[in-house]
This record gives sequence, C-alpha cells and structure tokens, in this order.
Amino acid sequence: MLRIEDLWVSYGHVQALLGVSLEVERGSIVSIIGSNGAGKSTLLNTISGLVKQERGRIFLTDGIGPDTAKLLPREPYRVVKLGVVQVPEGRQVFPGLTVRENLMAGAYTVNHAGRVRRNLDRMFEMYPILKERARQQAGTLSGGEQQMLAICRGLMAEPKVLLLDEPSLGLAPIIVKGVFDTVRRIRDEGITVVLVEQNANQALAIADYAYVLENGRVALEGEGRALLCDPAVKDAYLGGAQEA
Amino acid sequence: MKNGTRKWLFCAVLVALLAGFVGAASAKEILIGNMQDISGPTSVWGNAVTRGAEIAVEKINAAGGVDGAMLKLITMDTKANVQEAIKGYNSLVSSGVVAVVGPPVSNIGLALGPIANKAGVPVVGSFIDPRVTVGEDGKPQAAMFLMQPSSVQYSEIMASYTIDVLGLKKIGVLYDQSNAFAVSLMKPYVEYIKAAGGEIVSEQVYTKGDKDFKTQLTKIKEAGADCLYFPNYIQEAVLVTNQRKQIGFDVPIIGGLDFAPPFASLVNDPEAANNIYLANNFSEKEPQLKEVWDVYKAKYGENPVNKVFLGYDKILLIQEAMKLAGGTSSEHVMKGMPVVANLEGTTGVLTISPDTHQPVGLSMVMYKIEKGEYVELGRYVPEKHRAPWSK
Amino acid sequence: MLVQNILNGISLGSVYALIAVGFALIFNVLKFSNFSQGGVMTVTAYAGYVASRYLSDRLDSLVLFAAVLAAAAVSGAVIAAAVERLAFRRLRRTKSEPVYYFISSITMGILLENLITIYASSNFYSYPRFFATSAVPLFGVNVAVTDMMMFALSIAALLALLFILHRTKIGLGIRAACFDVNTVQLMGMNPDFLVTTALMISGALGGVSGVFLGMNYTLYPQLGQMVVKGFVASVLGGLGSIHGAVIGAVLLGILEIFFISWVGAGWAPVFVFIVMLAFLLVRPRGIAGIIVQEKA
Amino acid sequence: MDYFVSTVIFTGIALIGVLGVYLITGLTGLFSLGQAAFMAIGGYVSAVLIRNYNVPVVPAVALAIVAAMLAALLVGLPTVRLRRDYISLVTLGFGEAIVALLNNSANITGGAMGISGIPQLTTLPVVLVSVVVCLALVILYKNSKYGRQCLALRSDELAAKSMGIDVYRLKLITFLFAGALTGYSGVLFGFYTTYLEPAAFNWIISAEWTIIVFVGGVNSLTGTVLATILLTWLPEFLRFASEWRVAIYCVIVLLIVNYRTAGIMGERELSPKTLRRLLGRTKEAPR
Repeated sequence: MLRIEDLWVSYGHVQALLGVSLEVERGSIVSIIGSNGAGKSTLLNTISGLVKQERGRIFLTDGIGPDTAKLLPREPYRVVKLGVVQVPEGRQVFPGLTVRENLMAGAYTVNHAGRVRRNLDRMFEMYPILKERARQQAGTLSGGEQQMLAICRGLMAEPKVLLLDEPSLGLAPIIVKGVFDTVRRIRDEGITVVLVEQNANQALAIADYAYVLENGRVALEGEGRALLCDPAVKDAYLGGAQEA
Repeated sequence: MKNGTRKWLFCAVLVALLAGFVGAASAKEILIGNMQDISGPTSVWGNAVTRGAEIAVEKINAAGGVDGAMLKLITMDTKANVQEAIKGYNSLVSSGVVAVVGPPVSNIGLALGPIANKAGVPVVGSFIDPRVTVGEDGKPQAAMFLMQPSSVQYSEIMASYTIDVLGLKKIGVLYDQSNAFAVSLMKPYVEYIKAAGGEIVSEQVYTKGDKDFKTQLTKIKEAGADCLYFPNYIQEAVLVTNQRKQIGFDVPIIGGLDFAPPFASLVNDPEAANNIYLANNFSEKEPQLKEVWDVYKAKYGENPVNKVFLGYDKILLIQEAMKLAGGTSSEHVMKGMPVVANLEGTTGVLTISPDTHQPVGLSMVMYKIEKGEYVELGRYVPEKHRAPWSK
Repeated sequence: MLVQNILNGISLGSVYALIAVGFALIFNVLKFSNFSQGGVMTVTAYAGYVASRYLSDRLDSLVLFAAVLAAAAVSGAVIAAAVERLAFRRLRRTKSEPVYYFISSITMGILLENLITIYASSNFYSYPRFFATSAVPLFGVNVAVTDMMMFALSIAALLALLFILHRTKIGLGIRAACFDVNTVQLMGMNPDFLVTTALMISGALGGVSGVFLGMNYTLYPQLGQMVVKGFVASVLGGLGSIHGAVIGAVLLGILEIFFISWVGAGWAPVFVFIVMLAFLLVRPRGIAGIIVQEKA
Repeated sequence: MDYFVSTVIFTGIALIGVLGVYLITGLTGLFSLGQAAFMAIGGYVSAVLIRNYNVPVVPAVALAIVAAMLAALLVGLPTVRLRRDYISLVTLGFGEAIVALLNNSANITGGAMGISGIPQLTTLPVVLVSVVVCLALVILYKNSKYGRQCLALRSDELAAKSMGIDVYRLKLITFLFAGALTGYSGVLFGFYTTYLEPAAFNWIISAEWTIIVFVGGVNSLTGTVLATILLTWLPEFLRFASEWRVAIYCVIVLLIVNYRTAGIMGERELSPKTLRRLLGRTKEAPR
C-alpha cells in the first residue's frame, strides 16, 4: 500500500532519517518502534508531507500490481485527499471546538453529506461517549476520550492508510488496551494502519509486520511476533517497556 | 540576496549619492526650492501649491526667464513633518537654491525660522501663524515671508464680518485643539468678538482623527449660540456641516478658507450646505485668475483649488523680489522681498510689509453658501482693528 | 442628552466593531493584530467611490448603495488576498514568530495608504448621497440615517460572519486553524486557502467599513488610521474573541462619546486611557475572558 | 554641508530613541506603541524649564530625563504584569493621552501651535558624544546580568520565572532605562529643531522605531544601529523618487522583513570575528 525508498530527512544540521526504506502491505498493521529520537515521528510527518525529505520517494500503491504506484504529493492536504491520514501525537484535538465539530473537521475532504452523516453515526456507535458529549468542547474531555476523538476524527476522512503517532502516550494502561483494540478493529475493517509506538510490547503484539528504527535507520524488521521474541529487541525495547 | 545583487545595489546607492551632490546646479539655471507635503496627510494642498508654482515657472521661462536664466523648481517632500522639513530645507540649500516656496503648514514655518535665518535662503510660504514671520522680540524673521493674510488678519476679517456685518453676537466655537492651523484661527477671532461686545457662549474642541461632532454641536446648540465659528480643514468641515443638519441645528456657520470650493460639492446635499459664510483669497470670477485657471484645467483636467493660486503667486513674489533687488542670488531675494509693493498677483495686489514680512491690506472675498451654491458678497476688510496685537 | 449620547456612542461603536472583528478574526488564525486592515479600508473606500462614480448614472440610490458596498467588499477581499500573498505568505512558510507578521502588516498598511496618496491626493472626493433624508427623530432625538444604516449593516455583516464561521465547512476550517495550523493540514485542509479566506473575509468587512467611513467622513488617504480604534476594541474585547470585539467596540464608542460630553474632546483620550488601564488591571483577559490558545 | 550635518544629527537622535525600543522590544520582547511619548516628555520638560522658568541647561536636561523615567514608572508599574499584547495597547493609549495632555495645557506647552524659540544647543559633537555614551550604556546593560535575564525572558517568560528571575522587576527596570534614553533623545530633538509640537509624537513614530529594530535583527544591537542609519538615510536617497518615496521605503522594509526575517544582522553582533567572516564569505546567512 505504501512503499518508502531511501528516505533522508534533516532538520538544519541534525540528520533525522538516513536512508529509510520500508513497505506497508494493504490491510495490515505495520508497527514502527524505536527509542525517543529514533526518527519515528519524523517518518510519519514526512509521509504526511509536514516535513520535506531531502532525498527518497514515497509511493502509494492504490490498485493491484506495481504499475498503479504513484508518488505521494508533498502538500499535507493533498496527501489526505489521497487517503493517507495521520492522527498526530499528543491527541491534538481542537480544544475550543465541540466534539461534533472536531469530527466534522475530520470529514473536511469528504464532499458527500450523506456519507459524512453515516460516518458520524458509525463513530457515535463505536464510542457512545462521544455522542453523549457531542456538544461539549473537546478540551473538556479526558485524555482517553480525546485520543478516541482524535482517532475518530482521522477515520472521518475515510482513510485508506491511517498513520497513528503514539496513540498510547500518557494514557492509563486500561485505556491503552482499548486503544489497541480499536487499532485492530480498524485494520479488520480493511484500513491499512501504520503505528508508531514507544510501547513496543503492545505494538509488536498487534503488528503484522514491524520495523525497528535506530538513529534514523532501520535496524531490524520482521513479523511482529518474530520481533517480539528477538533477543536484541527484547534487550533494547521490551525490557524497558515492561518496567515502565 | 546573491553576491552580485548586493554589489550592484551598493553601486546604485553610491551613484545616487554622487548624483545628489553633484548633479544639482548648472550654470544657466536659477534653482528655486519647493517644500510641500506630497506624501503625507496634507498632500492635497502640497500638490496644489506645487502645480501652481510649476505653472508660474513655466510661464516665466516661456517669457525668457529671469535675467536670461531659466527657473527650475526642485520639490522636496516634507510629509507635513517638522523633521523632514528641516532635512529637506538643508538639502535644498546645499543644492544651491536661491529661495524656497514654503508649505501651508505653520508648524514647519516655526521650526524653519531660525535655520533659514542662519542659512540665508528665504522661505516664502503660507504660514498663517504670525509668529513665523515676526519673532518674539517683535522684529521680523529675516528669511521668512508670508504671502497670504496671517491668521490674525484673516480671523479679524471673519470676526468683523460676523459681528459688524451679520450682527451675530452669541457665538459657539468648535475647533481642532490638536491642529495649529485651527488654533491660530480661533484665538484672534475670539478676542476680536469679545472686544467688539460679542459673547462666546460655548467653546468646544475635538482632536485629530475625531469623526463624530454631534456631541459638541449639541452642546453648542443647547448653549443658545446664534452662529457657529468653525475654522478647520475641509474634511471636518464636511462632517460638521452634515452633522449640524442631522441634529437639527440650523444657525449660520462662519467658516475658514476650507469652505471654499470644492467644499459644497463634497457635502453634496444642498439642504446641509446652506447658510454658511466664508472668506476666500479670491473670487473665481476675477479676471486675473483666468489664465492660470485655463492652463491648470487643460493640464490636469479638473478645476484648480485655491492653493494652486497661492503657489503661483509665491513664484511671482520671488521673481519680483529678484527684479527689485537687481540680481538672482538668495541675498537679492532677501533684499527684494520686504520691498515688494503693488504686485498684481492672482490672489490680490501684494504688498509686503518690511516690519512684519506679511502682506498688508489684503482683503478677502466673502461668500455665502446657499443651498449648495456659492453666492459672492464682495471683498471685505474690517474698518477697525480691535484685537490688541493687530498692527 | 443621555439618549443622544448613547445612540451616538452605539453608532460610532458599530464602525469600530467592523474593524475590531476583522482584527479578532485574523488574530485567531495568525496570532497577531493585522494593522494592514487600515490600508485595506482606505483603498476600499476609494474603490467604492470609483464604483459609485461609474454607476451613479445607471442605478438609483438604494441599488447603487448596494452595488457600491458589494464593489468595496469585493475589492477589500481581493486586496487582502494580495496582502496575504505579499506580506504574510513567506512568513508562514518560514514559520516566523507573530511579531514579524505585525511588522509586515504595519508596513503594508503604510504602503497602501501611500499608494492612495500618490493616486488620489490631487483633490478631494466624496460619495454621492444615497439617502434623501439625512435624519429622523427617534426617542425624542434626531438620529442620522447613515448612522442607522451603519448600525444595521454592521449587524448584518457580523451575522453573516458568524454564519460563515459556524455553519460552513470553510468556517469550521478557519476555526480549527485558530488552534493549530499544522494539525488542520492533517484533516486535508489547505492552510494557505484557509488563511487567505480568513483575510479575504476581514478584507470584505474592511470594505464595508471603508464605504461607511468614506460616506460619512469624506475621502482622504489617512482614513484608514481609524484602524487603531479597532485594535483597541479588539484587545479590550479579549484577543481573538469575535463577540468580545463587538462588545469592546460598542463600549469604546459609548465611552468616547461620554467623555467628550463630560470633559471635552481634549481630555477624552486621557480618560479613555485611564479607564482602559483600570479595566485591564481588573480583568486582564479582556471582556470575553478567554484567550485563544497561543502557539507553542 | 548643513544638510549632511543635520541628517547625521537626526540619525543620532533617532538612534538614541531606537536604542530605547531595542531594550524593550529587541532585548525583552515587549511592544511599545507609545515610545514617542517619552520623547515628547523629554523634549517638552527641558524646553519648558529653560524657556519659561530660566532653569540652567544641565539641571533642565537632568529633570527632563527624570520626568521621562517617572512617566515610564507610571506606565510600567501597572502594565508589566499584563500580557504582551496588552502592553502595546496600554502604551498606545499612553502615547495618545500624552499628546492630548500637551494639546490641552496650551498655557504651558503652547498647545497645538507648539513651543518655539527653544535655544539650539544640540550640535554635531554633542550628538556624537551622546550616541557613544548611550550606546556604551546599552552595551553594558546587554552584557550585564539584567541583559542576560532579559533575553531569557524574551524567549520564554514562564521558564525565566521558574529560573527565579523577578520578571516584573526586570521589565520595569528595562522600561525605565528605555524611558530615560528615549526622553533624552527628545531633549536633543527639541534643542536641535528649536520647535516642538505634539503632532510630531504620534504612534506611527513608535511603530517606525519598532520596525527599525526588527529590520536590524531582533537581538542584535549592531543590527539595530545599522538599521537606524540605513533607514534614516534611505528616505534621503529616495528623494529623487518624489511622491513615491515612502512607498519605495515600505517595499524595501517589506522585502527585508519577509526575505531576511532574521533582520540584517540576525542575532549576530559585529565583532572582529564576525567581521572577518562577513568579508571572507559574503554569501551565507540562514534564510
């Protein structure tokens, strides 16, 4: 669904990504793990077009077969229109808009009132709490509710690929579980998911395929469960995660 | 910016600098400075004076110039700002002008006085504040000359007309407290009225940028004024005229020069532009205007405002001073200016008093605006001077 | 006298309100006070004048008035879009601090004012009269027709603005952009488009106020310096709050008229200053009491 | 020659005023839209004392500076606790109030007709010495503990607070210092033009000074000095452009602000090291 070839990104003199290549299968969950500053968020932001790469290409393979691959545009709003939608880190909902308005903002690219209404109903069905608070300002929601809202807002855009940036950050363990259940459900509905996580344990557990980023390079890759058992991964990422 | 562009810019600046210092004066030309506001709040007048002066210069040059040399006008922008004006004046002096046509802004005249006296290049302006041409010691400022009635002369004409001719005695005054022009026209007026037995029933002020005068007008109305003296700029004159009608206050307005055309057409409401008295420098029908009027109209496609003729006359004055003193240097202009007498200008017959450096005996043409139309009432000079400081 | 003062204050305030709301709108999106609005207003006032000259033979008064308003609003929107392109677009690309926008906008305002000075300052101009009567009695005092029109149209313009902001997709986008211009891109919104639209809306409001200023106060290039009052009102109202700006503007209008009436116009600025200071000390976040979240 | 001298003198006077704005805006990150009012206070107090009360020059100047500082204290005390945007509003209102006050006290200040006949005491040497002294004071301040605290305050007020900096006191001190400098520039101005009018001190002047600081580069004192010189001379070079002068000036400022956002000097100061770098390599600059 997504193919990234030799991606280089820098901020001024600091090199964030040094030749990252990866492949995301249609309808799968691909997790990207790594420590702080490994370049995970940069990778997502580059896909979304928020950050411009120095070198490298990002392809979206929409149909079947390699011929249908096309370059992702570099303006964030165009990337969204092609169905690649990011849910940003830190639950950036619009605090002064109501829950409903936040969801409607997500549906900005969908030019069909009926479909928007249907999607909205589906979100409310999935998370009744959002329906209850539909007229409330999003800033008044709890952390977990805001994360749900952020994900739902992403879904309102009818994505083909959903990019999730640290959805479990700063949430209580019980809520984290709910978030990951949601991610799985999204995949089951046929949406490809790219998940960036520090919580390597959970991220690998639900991943179909996973990459480990280290200092801006892909250090390891493999199926989620395989990496979960990899001793190097265990030492570097899982131990720390379990202690936390 | 690329390296090359930078160097290029540097060179351009250098060339501009040199050009400024070197290129100014050439042999067969007499340079005359013209300092006007052409980019600031009073640029309408600045442009008008400049155009009038240019027409005069063209006419003189077409007739062979002065002593065989052509006049050349160098215009400096003052932005109606004292600091800009001082820089501009000094710049004109260093480019070798022999006289300067000054702006119709008294504040600039006040600031220029000491500097011009020192530099010895005379300024002929329409600074109506008498302090510009007469120093605190009562002696004339050597290099400063006025070429229209001073604010004292002018407000005396207005005050005398109010009380001696129209017989109005209960007067309300409204003026811009932050504007020197308005203040200088208000004080002598009030003193004359008081000396003549009239009464100022209400004195209201506003400040620069104010747009709503209904509050002040209402107060004047309630004080029982039987006329309103309003010596201010044309923009505010329009506002006051309209708002006077809106609050149903229908006493006459005694106005300044700024009620002259195009004022009535700006009000654009014959009901409001009614019952207004004003004094203008000239009558549009007077024959001496025709030539300049026609030239202006042909050149710019619109009717000239009164400042055009002031600009024209200033050049005439400078030319006459050169003629009288028998030379074209700044010393000659300084020497000739105070002795100019009976010069036929467009705005009247000009005689400069050596004691005050102001024109003497200049009358004004009185007008009444009735239903949007200007009705000429003839030239007027008060018989008696009542204010203590009038000479 | 009291009624007259209040009515005068409200009519003055409704002009301030149109300007203040433009300030609030742009403060929301770009986090700075857009002083170029003054220049835009001046240009639109002249644009409206040109339109009125051109159309006055063809249309009768009320239609003419509407056409002039429309022409000024459109030209305001176009100029504001141009201002965005010339003075703000690059600053947004380089993610500059709001202060640079502020500097850029003040300079742009002076530039626009000067362009008008260059092209229009050889004479005075005034609008044709749109209404036959100039004042009608109301509550025992005379109320100017233009004041009433001004008041009614200010309200209409503000309602239209609220409709756009709360009932349309673009409005939702603009409101979302107030919180975070980066995040809205991830909803598929083009921030250039949203910012330009916001500026065009404020430009159109500026156009409406430009016509009112020109109509009531004759035309001159410094007309737009009235923008300062809008700035004061928008800050008093609480930065970025639309309804706060409206309340601030009306309060400022009434306050000014009352001080002019009590202590005279000469002292009014001094008293307005003291009241303003006292108010801000008591209520440091303005009338609305909320300050939109600032950029990190 | 007079032209050259007068332009240098006006540049020097403007520079001292702009240094005040530099302290407030460049160093501390606040906005003052009423700075010209302090200039008015300095100019008027000294002029009135000398003209109306025959006070000798030195005490008159000293009192003028004190008056400007008192005014700064008056505005500063309540406002330093307000948000940044409000400071620009309050200073704007203060500036307008001072102008109104000057217009209203016509028997002392001459009102709108201004005060004329002030002795011309400002000469080229006086201005040059004043500039050097003021510049030295500002450099000392910038490199002092206070200067560093100001920079901390400018980049992040909360962090500065948590570092134990008394931000209110710091803002107030900076405000006072700036008021004194600007007041002194007003003294020089009055003693040069020999004439003062309230209209010369409106908010546009204050805004222009702020623009100069940004064109120079917000943190850079060198940039501020260069920009003052550049932007006071630029209109003189542009005189050939006649009525287009101001418009061209604006376009140039716009280009600098938009295309060299960091200003002419960015955050750099002119030192032998940077000078060498500049000469050796003209093309650099993070844009």
